[in-house]
Amino acid sequence: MELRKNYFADVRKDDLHEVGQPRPRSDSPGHVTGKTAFFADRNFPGMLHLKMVRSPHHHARIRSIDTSEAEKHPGVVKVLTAKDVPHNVYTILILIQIGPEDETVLADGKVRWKGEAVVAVLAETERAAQEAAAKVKVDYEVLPAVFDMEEALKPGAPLVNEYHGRNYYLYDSGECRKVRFGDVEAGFAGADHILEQSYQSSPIEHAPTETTGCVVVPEGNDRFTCYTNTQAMFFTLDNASIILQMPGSKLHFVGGTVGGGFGGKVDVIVEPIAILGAKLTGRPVSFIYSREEEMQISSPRAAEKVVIKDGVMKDGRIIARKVTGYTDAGAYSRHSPYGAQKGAGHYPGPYTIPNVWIDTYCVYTNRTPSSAMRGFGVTIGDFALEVQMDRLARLIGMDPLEFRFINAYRDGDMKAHRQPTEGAALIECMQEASRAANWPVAEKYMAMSSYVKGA
Amino acid sequence: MAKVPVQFTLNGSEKAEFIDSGTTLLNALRDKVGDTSPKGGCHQGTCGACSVIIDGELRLSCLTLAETCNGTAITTTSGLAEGGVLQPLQRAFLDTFATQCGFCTPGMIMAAKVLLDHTPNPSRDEVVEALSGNICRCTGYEPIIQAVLTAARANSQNAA
Amino acid sequence: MALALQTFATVKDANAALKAQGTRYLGGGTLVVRAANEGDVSVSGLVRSTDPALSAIAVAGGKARIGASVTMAAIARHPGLAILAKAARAVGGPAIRNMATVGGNLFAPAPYGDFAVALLALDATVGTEDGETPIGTFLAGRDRSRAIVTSVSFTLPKTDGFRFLKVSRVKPKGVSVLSIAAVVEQAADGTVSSARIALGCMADRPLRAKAAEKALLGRTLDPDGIAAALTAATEGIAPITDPIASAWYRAEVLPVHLGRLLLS
Amino acid sequence: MAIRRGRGVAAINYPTGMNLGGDPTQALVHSTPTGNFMVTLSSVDLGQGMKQIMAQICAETIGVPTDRVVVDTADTDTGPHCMGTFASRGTHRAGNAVIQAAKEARQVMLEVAAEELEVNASDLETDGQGNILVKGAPQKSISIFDVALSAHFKRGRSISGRGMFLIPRSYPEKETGAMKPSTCYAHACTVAEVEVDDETGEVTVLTVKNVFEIGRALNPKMVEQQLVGGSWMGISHALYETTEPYYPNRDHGGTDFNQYLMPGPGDLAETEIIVLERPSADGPYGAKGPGEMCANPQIPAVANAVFDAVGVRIDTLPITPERILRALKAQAAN
Repeated sequence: MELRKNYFADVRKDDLHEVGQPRPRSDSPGHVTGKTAFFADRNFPGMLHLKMVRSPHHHARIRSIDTSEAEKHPGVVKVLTAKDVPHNVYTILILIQIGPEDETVLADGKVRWKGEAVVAVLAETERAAQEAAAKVKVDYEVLPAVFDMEEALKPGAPLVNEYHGRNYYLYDSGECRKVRFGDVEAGFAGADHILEQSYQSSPIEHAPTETTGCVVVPEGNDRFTCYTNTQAMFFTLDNASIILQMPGSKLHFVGGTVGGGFGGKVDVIVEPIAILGAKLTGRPVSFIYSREEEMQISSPRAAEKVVIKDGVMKDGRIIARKVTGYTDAGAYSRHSPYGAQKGAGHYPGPYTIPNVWIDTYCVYTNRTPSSAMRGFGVTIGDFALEVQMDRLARLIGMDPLEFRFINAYRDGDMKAHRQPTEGAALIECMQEASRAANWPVAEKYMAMSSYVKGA
Repeated sequence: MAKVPVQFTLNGSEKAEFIDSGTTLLNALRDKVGDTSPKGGCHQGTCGACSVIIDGELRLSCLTLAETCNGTAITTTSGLAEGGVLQPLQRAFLDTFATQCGFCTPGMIMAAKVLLDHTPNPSRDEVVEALSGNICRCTGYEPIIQAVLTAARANSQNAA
Repeated sequence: MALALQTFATVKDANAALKAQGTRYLGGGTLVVRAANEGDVSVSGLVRSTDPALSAIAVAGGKARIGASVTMAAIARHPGLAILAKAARAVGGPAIRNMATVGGNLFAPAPYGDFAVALLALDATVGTEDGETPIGTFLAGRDRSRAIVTSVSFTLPKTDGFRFLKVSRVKPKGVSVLSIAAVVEQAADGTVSSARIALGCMADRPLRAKAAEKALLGRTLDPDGIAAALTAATEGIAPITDPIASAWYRAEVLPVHLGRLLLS
Repeated sequence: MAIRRGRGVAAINYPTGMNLGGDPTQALVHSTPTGNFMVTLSSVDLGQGMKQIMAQICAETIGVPTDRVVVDTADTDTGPHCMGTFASRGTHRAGNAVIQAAKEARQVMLEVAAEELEVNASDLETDGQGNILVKGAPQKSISIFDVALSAHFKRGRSISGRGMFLIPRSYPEKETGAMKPSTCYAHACTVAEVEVDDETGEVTVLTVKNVFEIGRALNPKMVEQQLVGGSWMGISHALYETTEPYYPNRDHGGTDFNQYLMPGPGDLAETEIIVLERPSADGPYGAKGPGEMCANPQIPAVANAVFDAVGVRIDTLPITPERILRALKAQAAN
């Protein structure tokens, strides 16, 4: 890595002592000696293992659940169903007033995705829990399912989630988050070329080497210590408190040493049910996702569809951009309504365009609920935007890098969401990339600056 | 449930435990012996975080039944530093900033140790091959490859 | 039922114990221990044999006999089996190769079982207490096979007569998009006198490319000479679709990779 | 067969912190009796190095070496609230909270030192080595060790401070979408060079040259870790990763690291990282959040490079050999 100090030297004082220094990491010695304690490295006498019975269907009504054989299985201590969960219908962003509550801790009457948790089995050993889980009988009436976002948005599509009553999230702005800036249709009308293109992704897993999990220990004083690899301590504690209808003061969360997160450990999934198990049995409880669960049950990055329509001039200026983004939330909201509207704030990318129209939708389908991941709401959008930029440049016969200089945002430029640009550095990044990659651009672009002209 | 005895040396010290038949070496080491340096990243044999050295060979402790290890000598990452002094390989992981979350690190170090034990001056390709059964999601592998090559250079300098 | 392991000194005793319901043979553990870890509760008993013959490699008179418990690592480093080292190293990473056995590889469903593809091309025989079975017959019936595999035997090909290729998305260790093993012998004039080609991932288990073999006979190993074989390579295949690749893709690139292997 | 080469570029920006703000983080800092400093948080280290960076920020602010600072974090019985580690917010939000708390603690420390040295606190400075000096008269000094002892046992002062950082939440205007998603943005530009096998659709990424503007590299080696790992993940996203390879069909989802594809140590592109620093107005020592954005620009850069190489556009992620081969066949058919 090279630090190029010649850029922005006028706005930066390099007078720091500790900051800016390549100090060794304080956690590394623990890692290389195997001494670092991850949550699962704590073992407690009498610890129970929790295994989940999961839906084999994408969408089904639950006619009945029979746990009697499982309860009799040797080593089984407790079997939990929806009725055992004090506040079974929840949504994690309710803490920042984003509802409605739309997800069940344990399925109640219905499953909406293949893999959804239905029954929790707690047993002396993992093996006993697995064997007992195989003995739980669930009678399902399979329902039509919908997997394609466009299909889901059509009239008459199977309804994924009754708590929403429609297959998309309803924002205060309506069926989508909107940004309206300038007059996009007038922009298209005046453009030399119009280019409309659709981009698509499929779900992506965080795949941390350490799977999601927790170990919960009853402290004997009506408090419970939860060793967890959550990415958000109080967010998880407070949601667990709501789900369990238990004062937060009864909960003690210990974590902060996590084997990779990438956004995959911000859903509150394992902790509430494990705490409930510890409370109802009085025993320590371990609930750790298997690798298979991490890959297919834990929330992935959402699949997205992004449709971009641009109006561009022969001289390289983009004068109108319309973006329609669809986020495949799967069966439940989790963080997806937030991610979808983050896209609305991000488009049209780091470019100054006078006429912009953005709609971003959060769509429900019968698949594993998606949620946050590194680059949440932006990563797939950037793929779409930057491939579109390449296409536009070639359409008008311009060098793709030079085309970006022409449109790059600079300090003071008004963004589509009506914030003036501050602290821009896109131009300088492109100038340095031009040098590093030996991709020459015209001298006028190398002479540009992100600073406000004359300031 | 029938318990079976297992006996092996772990990092040079004798261990004997009664375990449930069918227990994996990973679970025996972590839950019975108390050595949590091997990590359970997948229990499928696909991530390498549980790697240990058994009689000089790299093995996956998650797929090895403990009772098949009777009489063996097992090495784990927790046993490498002697008297609190890091081995050159461990030192190299620090110096090249080859750890991030640290979960894969003990397994990576095991894989690298077996390589360097047999091949003190490996080529880059040999390092790549040696690490190929171990997943890292944070680093992009390059710092770990550099750590192993750095350790190899340190080894050869010590030998010379 | 908790999982329990029984160890026997002889294959005969182990075979007897395997008759109990829910028992599986424990080789290297890469298949059955994984299944147990993943919650396959149908496996309740594991049986193994420590018979030293299972771990023996015998190479003599141009023939090789490999005990079923011999690991991929042991094959890769055996001087008499150098010709197979590439195929043995195609299996897993270093730790897996120290565990995965020849016997186990015969049972590994596609996309696994790359070494079995090599054995199929070598026209190996599979040994059990009941005798020797041609590998093709064995693979076809492996789902019903209960007797412990004790060995595989085959005639060693000439040094330049054996070719092996594994195509993976991930390098250096990744599971197969496809694998190809070929034993091709050429007459003095360079024309192909005999050919056996085995394919991995072109069905749920290794498969012989018999039409391609036939199309190669009497031809030379150059672009024109192999053209008919490449066209015939996809006859009778039913490639798997999995997270690595679709059946369509595997069928499309099979002739490409076979061509590269034959011309290499 | 032909191996065809191409290159592509992409430029991006990325917001620091939770979208629309409203995401608080608190910190507490206090001195031990012998002048070591404890930072108490509930922020989570995912491997990115939160603990180390908070120690360096605290040390810089108080004016002591980093090894005099201990970070105690992620225990809800002791640590004050942090919204969590996500959205590239950890360093920015927690860093600001630590600075505020450390400044308050430093002020008490200087006041105690001033009493001991019988000067005004405003006339004192730290030497970064554990001593407090009188400006312009460095021979007149006291160690922080002695200051802490004095504060604890003689003067009854708590050398401590509280920090809280909150970007007020922005609510998007319904019809126009006027809003404030973030207060600062990191930037990047990546040029990728690839080879494409036009008979199999296989892509080899030869080089990626990444330029990142991240405000301030608080620990350059740790920044490098993030950026190198992120660049790898970007390439991985571009070419390999998905839990549903046949989306929207749900079949054949990978359940292990053999089936869930990511580049192995034998697939690494030659990676160059260049860092620019335009300090952000509200960042801790100018830092922005680099953790997420560093994995974004490689995806379109690789996609554009594939087009440059073989003339087909793959608009669906991941850009698999199959998608390329299908497109090449369609191209040939036309």
